[in-house]
Amino acid sequence: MIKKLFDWLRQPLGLIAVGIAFLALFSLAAYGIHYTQQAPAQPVQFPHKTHVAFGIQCLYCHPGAARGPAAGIPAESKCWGCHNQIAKTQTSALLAPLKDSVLSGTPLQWVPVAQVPDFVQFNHRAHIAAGQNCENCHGDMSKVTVAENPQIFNMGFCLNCHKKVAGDDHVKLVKLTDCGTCHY
Amino acid sequence: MIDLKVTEIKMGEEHVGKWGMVIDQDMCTGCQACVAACAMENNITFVGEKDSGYGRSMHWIRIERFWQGEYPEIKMTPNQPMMCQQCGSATCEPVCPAFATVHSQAEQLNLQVYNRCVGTRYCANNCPYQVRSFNWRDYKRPEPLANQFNPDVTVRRRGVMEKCTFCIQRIHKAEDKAKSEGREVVDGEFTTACAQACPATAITFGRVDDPESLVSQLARRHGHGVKHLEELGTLPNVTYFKGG
Amino acid sequence: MSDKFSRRDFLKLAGVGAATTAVLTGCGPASRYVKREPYLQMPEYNYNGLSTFYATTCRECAAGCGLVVRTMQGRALKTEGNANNPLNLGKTCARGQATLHGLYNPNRVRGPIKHSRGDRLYETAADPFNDDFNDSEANMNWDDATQAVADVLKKYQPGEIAFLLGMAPDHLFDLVADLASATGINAPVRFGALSMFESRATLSQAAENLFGESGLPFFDVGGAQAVFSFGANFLETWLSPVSYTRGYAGLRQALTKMRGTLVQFESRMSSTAGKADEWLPIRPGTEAMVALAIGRLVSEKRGGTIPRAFADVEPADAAAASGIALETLEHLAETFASSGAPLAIPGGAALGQSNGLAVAEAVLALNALADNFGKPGGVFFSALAPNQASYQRPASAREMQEFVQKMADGKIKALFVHGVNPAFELPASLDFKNALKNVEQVISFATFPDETAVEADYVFPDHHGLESWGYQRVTTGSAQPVLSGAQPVVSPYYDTRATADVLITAAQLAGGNFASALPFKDEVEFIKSKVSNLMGEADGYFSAPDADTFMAYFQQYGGWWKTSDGRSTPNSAEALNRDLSGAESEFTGAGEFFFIPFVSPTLAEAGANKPWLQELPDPTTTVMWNTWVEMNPATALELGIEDDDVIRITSDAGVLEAPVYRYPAIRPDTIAMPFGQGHTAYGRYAENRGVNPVDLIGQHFNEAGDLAFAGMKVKIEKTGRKQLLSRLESIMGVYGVGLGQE
Amino acid sequence: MTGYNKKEEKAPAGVHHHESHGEEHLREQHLMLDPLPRGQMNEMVMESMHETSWKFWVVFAILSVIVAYGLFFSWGKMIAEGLGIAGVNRPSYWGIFLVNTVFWIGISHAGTFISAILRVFRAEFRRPFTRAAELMTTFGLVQAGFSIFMHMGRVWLFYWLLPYPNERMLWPNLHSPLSWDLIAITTYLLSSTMYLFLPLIPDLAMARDRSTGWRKTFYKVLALGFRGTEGEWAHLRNAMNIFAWAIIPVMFSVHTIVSWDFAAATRPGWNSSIFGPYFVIGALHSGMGAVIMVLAVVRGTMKNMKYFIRPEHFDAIGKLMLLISMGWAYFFFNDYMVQWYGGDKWTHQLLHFHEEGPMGWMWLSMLVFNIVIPWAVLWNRKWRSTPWIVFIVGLLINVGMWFERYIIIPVSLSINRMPFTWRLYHPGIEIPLGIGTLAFFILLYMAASRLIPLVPVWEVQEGQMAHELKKFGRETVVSVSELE
Repeated sequence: MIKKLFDWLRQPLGLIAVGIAFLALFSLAAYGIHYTQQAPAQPVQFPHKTHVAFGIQCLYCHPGAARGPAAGIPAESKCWGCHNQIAKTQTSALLAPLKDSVLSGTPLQWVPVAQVPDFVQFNHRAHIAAGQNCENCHGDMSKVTVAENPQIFNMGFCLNCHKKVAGDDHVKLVKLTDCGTCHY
Repeated sequence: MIDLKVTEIKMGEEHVGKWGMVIDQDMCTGCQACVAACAMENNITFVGEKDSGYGRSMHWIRIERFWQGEYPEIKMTPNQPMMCQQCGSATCEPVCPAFATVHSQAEQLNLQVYNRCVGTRYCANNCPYQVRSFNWRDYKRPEPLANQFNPDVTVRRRGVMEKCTFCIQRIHKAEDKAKSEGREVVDGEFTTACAQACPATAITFGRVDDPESLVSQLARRHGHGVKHLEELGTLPNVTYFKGG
Repeated sequence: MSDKFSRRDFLKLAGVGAATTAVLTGCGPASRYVKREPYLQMPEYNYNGLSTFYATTCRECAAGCGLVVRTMQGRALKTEGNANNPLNLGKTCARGQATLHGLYNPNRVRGPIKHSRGDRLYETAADPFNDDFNDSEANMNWDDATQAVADVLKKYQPGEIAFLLGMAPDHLFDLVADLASATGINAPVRFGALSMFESRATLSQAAENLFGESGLPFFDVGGAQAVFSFGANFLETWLSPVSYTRGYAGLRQALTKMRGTLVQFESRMSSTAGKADEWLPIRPGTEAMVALAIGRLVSEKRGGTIPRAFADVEPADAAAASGIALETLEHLAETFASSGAPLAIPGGAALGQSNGLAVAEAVLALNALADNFGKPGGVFFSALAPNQASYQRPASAREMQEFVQKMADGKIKALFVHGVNPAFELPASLDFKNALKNVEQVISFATFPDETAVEADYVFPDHHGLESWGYQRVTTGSAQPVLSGAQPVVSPYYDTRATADVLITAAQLAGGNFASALPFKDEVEFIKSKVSNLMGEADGYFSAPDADTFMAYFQQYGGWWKTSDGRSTPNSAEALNRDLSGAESEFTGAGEFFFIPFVSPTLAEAGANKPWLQELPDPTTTVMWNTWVEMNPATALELGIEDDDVIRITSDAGVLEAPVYRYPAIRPDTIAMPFGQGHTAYGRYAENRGVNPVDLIGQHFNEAGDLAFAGMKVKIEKTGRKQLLSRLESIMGVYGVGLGQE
Repeated sequence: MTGYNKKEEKAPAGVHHHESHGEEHLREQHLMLDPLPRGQMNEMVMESMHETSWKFWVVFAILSVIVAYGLFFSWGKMIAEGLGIAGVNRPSYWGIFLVNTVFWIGISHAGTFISAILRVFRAEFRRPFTRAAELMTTFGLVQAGFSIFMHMGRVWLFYWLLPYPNERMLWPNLHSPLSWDLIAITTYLLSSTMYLFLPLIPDLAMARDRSTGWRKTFYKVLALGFRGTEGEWAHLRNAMNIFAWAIIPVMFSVHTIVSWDFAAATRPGWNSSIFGPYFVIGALHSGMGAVIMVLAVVRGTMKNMKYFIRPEHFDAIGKLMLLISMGWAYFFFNDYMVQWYGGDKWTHQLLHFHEEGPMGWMWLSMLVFNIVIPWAVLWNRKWRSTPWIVFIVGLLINVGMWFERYIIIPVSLSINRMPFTWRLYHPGIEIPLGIGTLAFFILLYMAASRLIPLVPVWEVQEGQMAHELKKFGRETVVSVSELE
């Protein structure tokens, strides 16, 4: 019985079947990896580049970055402050979710793009204070609509920069490469 | 380059830590406020009756008391809050194969890096103070209890060791605040959750390397403090006063 | 594609496959696919990622400690003491810390519910740790609920309506008291198990007998040099544990002054006795005699005439009766007499006996002898809170008995219960549950699904203390008059409503007297009306030009208090010129053991549903999650009882079974049991855990009407069962049990 | 078919029948002096692999079920739910997992000891059972690996213990005795597997030449084309010599390093400088016990094995066991004395706890099983030559040694410098897991016995070629010639 199966698999047709099965598995795995690297669907296709083009500073909408750990997503009252004066808001299909949300009082559900795992205690303020610009980590927002991560925020990314910034300053290097600086 | 001298042994009298604690056992009433405060601050899980009775409670701080003598001449020994002593030369550190428990050179604390821990539990065996707790299970915290979690502290899952951190999140917050205001952290500006709650002010926390800090002053004024199991060369940073 | 396997299915399948791969490769989408909601309108004092702190008042007990709660984006994260509040000066007890486990407790009453009496308020499950429970869903809306309250108010005669309130919050008590005085309904009755075990009525009665003035005495432990505590367990649960603990720290403060001495007379060693320099395991019932004997010995040492109060007592008799050697009494008298600032405190089980009033008088007389009234380290009358005219003590147990009797007789037709859980806290012998059956309408305002709420017709849940407005008068513990203010630190998690709001609205709906009694828009306006008169008072911690500003400060600082000492000095002129009785107390019951119930310092009357309070080890025994019986090891040996053996305790009022903890610091003729467990409802962490010692307490009172909870003798017998107690301590390391060295 | 089950059939026809009774006796006793034709012997070995009774399969099936439940299902459950379902607690953070790890590493010592040390010292009695012992090394190490991985709280991250370059600049901590363990055990596993494989090659070649079907393919692959030329033999001998010498220090170091897990810790009862040799001798003690058990079972259950494994072998191993037991007793006493004499109060407390605490019965049985019984039984040549007696002794020694590890790990962990935390350890899911490793060990062994010649035929034949009986006058003398 099993022998028959093996014999069948040895035929050209069987080999093709094996090949297809293998390819299917491989592509599923490849798709899986691809899938996790995709920016998830956002409620609004927020065009960062348009806003940046208007000259709006990052910190205008994400003021938390200068003050504390989280940059934050702006309250919708902030969006609405400008948008309710823009005629297009009333008509544009792309802006409909914003309009509906504000008028119905149900918050939009954004999907955070730039995230670190929960065992990392990241503080925006210290990075801004150290003279880092937003785009050093988040990429050039004048080129994207929905925010995308230019890189994965993993420990190597953090450490590379920390080491570079510390340079020859030993005290600084100790502080910036201390496990307890980010993990507690 | 690999620096293997991470757990360099620093013996001798010249050792001064950075953060330290002074605990006045004469004042401690054993009221458990520190234990509760610690649990609330650090997202410590409760384990239920069965596990807690089997030595699996997750308390980062426990209050020990023993008995002296026989009834009616019996006395309760001074309550002794035990938490991680943040040793200068900790025995837990060299034995971790993954560097999950390491010495923070920056803060002079014993760190437990949860996300690096693989759960060999060697550190806990080797801790002479027995102050490490292991996450034996994923203990259930039904909704909405999780709303109370402190976002500054990682929520630990099963298979990970944990222990008192001297509220390192508060240290960082205070340092961050001081830095943003262009100054040094002031003594007494912040304190650990246990010290903050303690109604008897039995716990004092601060910089031991600053002779003017309250902890240093207390240590000097009492003059007869005890560091537990100092003879092992662990260089603990918590000083106890038996008082009385 | 066939019909059976649509494209959507395929994508699902692919998604599952991809997700699996992703999890396996370690970059699981689970953490990436979080949703975040921004504020629609961010509160102006909020910042993303930064905490906001609110001052409020702790509601875990009635002491009124100020809290500062750390919140972030609408969640309460941590409670700390309010450093400005003179009562607790930034400190909290364990219960205050765990109040968040009440706020976010998995078993709360989620909205207004009408149900038949006895129906559970949440599902039950075999394993409280792993099975899912669900709270009962609200089956009314608040409009109907308010209408129901209004209907009850209208339907019955004012005299048939009664309010039973807890010790906190005070603003609701004031509101109901105003309502009562304006409409003729029964004045609200306040009760709490803590006050029952504190014997507050006895304290104030003794003060009235000795000083001619009723009030709650204030004992300045921190300023004293020698503290003689007769049963007062002030470090654990007595009156205001946080401030008394601070006092204790002051007593022990060896840096600035001489280290004070603490002597504790108590038949079982509490934390306070454990911290004492001398613990005297006194025979229950002889406290008055011992206090008088010490008084006599002190006056003999001083020479001169012996005051009338101490004239009748014979120290040798006292020594014989109490089991304290005469030499010890003499040496104690020496300590007391030679101390610069001696202080004697009556409290706890010493007052909960048939002669409790005599004990309180005798101990206060000791203070009169020491002449420490109104002096640092002495006795004062507690400062009255800012908007308080006179000391209002809670109902004594006898008054509660009368109240329950009225219920049983059908004189009360509608009962409103708030902030107290009489079905659990009152001794079973009072038979509150049966009396409740004769009440036509019972409305509970319980936040949690407690035993009383289960027995009610309606449950109209109040907010949790951290979601509430209010104020609390600090009755004792602070030299300054303090009114602790409460404000919501988070918006209500469930569909609950402030009871004050419900009553105000219902009163409007009921119309007539009711409407005019509460002419307020809402609770906040009521509170404003009550506190804004403090705006212009002298010595205020802050003052304000107008009521709105004052209210803003009131919230910001967490209350209002004076900067001056508000305590008064009792008139002790005649205190020693009375005959004081040193007679031993009488014990009821036929058993051979004295039975001492005491309040668990971590759980108390309402902590059992907070899992972290359950997991806190008891300060003296380190037991967690259960009830134990303390028994002297010698007695246990004699009876052949070992640790964790379940024994049956029989009193003249009831029977209980609980496991034994061999406690080395208790009299051999005494057993003790903590109060706090034994719930039959109250959420998954409390239910069916341990037993409730009040089930053993009969209807016996002292002269002041307080419950003689420690005036019992009980029988014990072995059941042959074992129940392992969870202890933090090692039975091997601490007691040497099982080490093989015995 | 040449069965070898009865004495009468033992001697092939026409050989040595006329010789004296003394000579006959010697032949009967010593395998080396009792040669059979090579073809016949090879057939005997092949037969022992092929002839499988239904009982074998019944046992095999039962063990498979035990392994599936005890090892894999229970472990999966533990991974999913956490170590809470095991019995470990504070302060006994290490429990039976580590006991089993040390136990299995101990068992694995026997193989190398017998095969390498005895080979190096040219102990001729080793020849028929070196393979059986080496298999124990490899399979024992597999169980040790299982046990130590089970013990980890987050076993899925085990690779963090390996030194691999990463952008996080994270390396394993080479200060940690556990890292040393990892290196030592891996080295030992690799080298012992190599060392098992090298002497197997000629036998595999032999089996290849006598098999058909898939077995032929199997052996063909494994035999690496060995044909038995002079050059091949020379290389093989060289390699085996090198390995035999090289693996001896590895073997000693492994258990010494395992002992440092304990000796390097700051715990009363653990940080003892004598732990290294004490552990090594303990390992040999349990290992020899295990070897003798395996030989007794193999001899009793497998076909033709009574020819290869004779009472002389039990006698020889028995002597060794007696010697090792004495050595163990010395080190035990030494360790005890030093700790007792050291005067540390916590150590005193611990020693007291060992003896009179709730696990005192275990401490006492350890001494009885490890010292009293071997000494009482093994001094007698007749007893130690009787397979079932030495089987029981071996079993008791293994129980005793397991007890010893249990006392060193969870029992000693119960006592520390913080009396407030002392607590006893009660095993939970460790028990099915431990039984699972035992079953897996037996299962692997059974499977191997069907696939691999358990007797190194060529070694036996080589020995037999070297041995001769010579007569000097009336005396019959055994002479051994140098082959290499």
